[in-house]
Amino acid sequence: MKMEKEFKILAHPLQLEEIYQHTKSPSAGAVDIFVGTVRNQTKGKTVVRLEFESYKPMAIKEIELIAEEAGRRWPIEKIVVHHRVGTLQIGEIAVIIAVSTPHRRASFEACKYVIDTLKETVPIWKKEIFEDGEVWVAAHP
Amino acid sequence: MKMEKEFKILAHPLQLEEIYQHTKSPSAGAVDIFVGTVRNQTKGKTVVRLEFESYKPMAIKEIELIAEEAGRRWPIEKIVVHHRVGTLQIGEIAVIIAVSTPHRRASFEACKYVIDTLKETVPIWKKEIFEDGEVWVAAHP
Amino acid sequence: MRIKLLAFGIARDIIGGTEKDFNWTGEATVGGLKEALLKEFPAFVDLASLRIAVNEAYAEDETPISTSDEIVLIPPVSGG
Amino acid sequence: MRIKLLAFGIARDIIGGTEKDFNWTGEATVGGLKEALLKEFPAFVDLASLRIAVNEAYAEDETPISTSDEIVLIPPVSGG
Repeated sequence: MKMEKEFKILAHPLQLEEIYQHTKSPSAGAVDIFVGTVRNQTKGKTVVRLEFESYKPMAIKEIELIAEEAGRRWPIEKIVVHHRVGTLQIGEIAVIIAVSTPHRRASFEACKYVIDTLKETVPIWKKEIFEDGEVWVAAHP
Repeated sequence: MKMEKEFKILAHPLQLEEIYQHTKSPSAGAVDIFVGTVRNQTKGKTVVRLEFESYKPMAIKEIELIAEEAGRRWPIEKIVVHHRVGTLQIGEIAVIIAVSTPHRRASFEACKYVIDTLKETVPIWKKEIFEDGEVWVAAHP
Repeated sequence: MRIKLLAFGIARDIIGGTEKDFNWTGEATVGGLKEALLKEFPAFVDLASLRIAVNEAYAEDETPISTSDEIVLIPPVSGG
Repeated sequence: MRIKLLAFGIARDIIGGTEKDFNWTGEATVGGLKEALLKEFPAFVDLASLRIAVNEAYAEDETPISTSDEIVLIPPVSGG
């Protein structure tokens, strides 16, 4: 059975319900959805907003590689990854990862694998804007 | 900080977007949402529909106990559990569990703990209707 | 002892209704009730488990039962 | 060798723009380019990592570079 996939980098707000509709499947009993949002603080410092940018064609390819590996490890029916770019306010959604599988355990494991690996390999960058400055997240050790 | 909670047993379709809105939090960077749906087959046999029933007051209390234990184990900001009862067609949503936490790992672990434990302790019963009969799931060893 | 039982799922099918008056002569505890139920309805023996809830909480075999308690038969649950 | 670089995130800030023509005299490989970049822009040394993408994929130090390749500087990523 072929895994169905949908990967997008978008400059407008992500749509949870639409993503769920694209992920559910009559042969899947489980959908796990991870939603990453903009926190109002980081290490105790107040965040004003975030700015995301991506090297879009490669970002899509790297997400594709992650999904293919996930598809080898777990029996994924459908997988959808949408990532936002541009300026995000506190509470807005930066990323949604949704995975459907026949049973629940695989949905959790696959979803966690995808977000963990996305944060390591996908060329997307996040700048945190504070009241008194800004910083590219993870740039320095 | 007090964990915010919302638990419902409902006879109408569950609303993903509403549940997300009740779970997100400006101080949480992660929301994990588990959606359990009605599969079109079980052990290779075609399922026509499911019928769920609950001992509602105790079901709510048992979900409350699970959430409290989860709140002791993980730094949960908000937790929402909605479970459907009545007749469900293939593809419909039986349960949604949503958990927000500051960071992602806890959201996955807490969400998985809640669905795993719900399936063991919460007084809700599911009957699978096949073309040629029906069975109370898990009733017999 | 005589009480009103509530039953769900396959337990309802076994005792033949959601509510049923039930008498037994053994101990007035959850354990005593279970023993009497298994004798009266042998189909319970075939279940993966049978738990008793007293006033909306799972009860141990030692838990005493009085006529004002809400007693519910809980066959294996299968939510989610 | 002379190529056009693309840069994102903090790498863009360091080289002073999204696109930049860059010359170096060392090896025409990803490793040779990196060495030349670290010499020209010492701020790269302070980063947690600096990877080079060639034609939309991560490349090893041994990967050869030609003028028609799309070369992109990838500082530590932080999506999600």
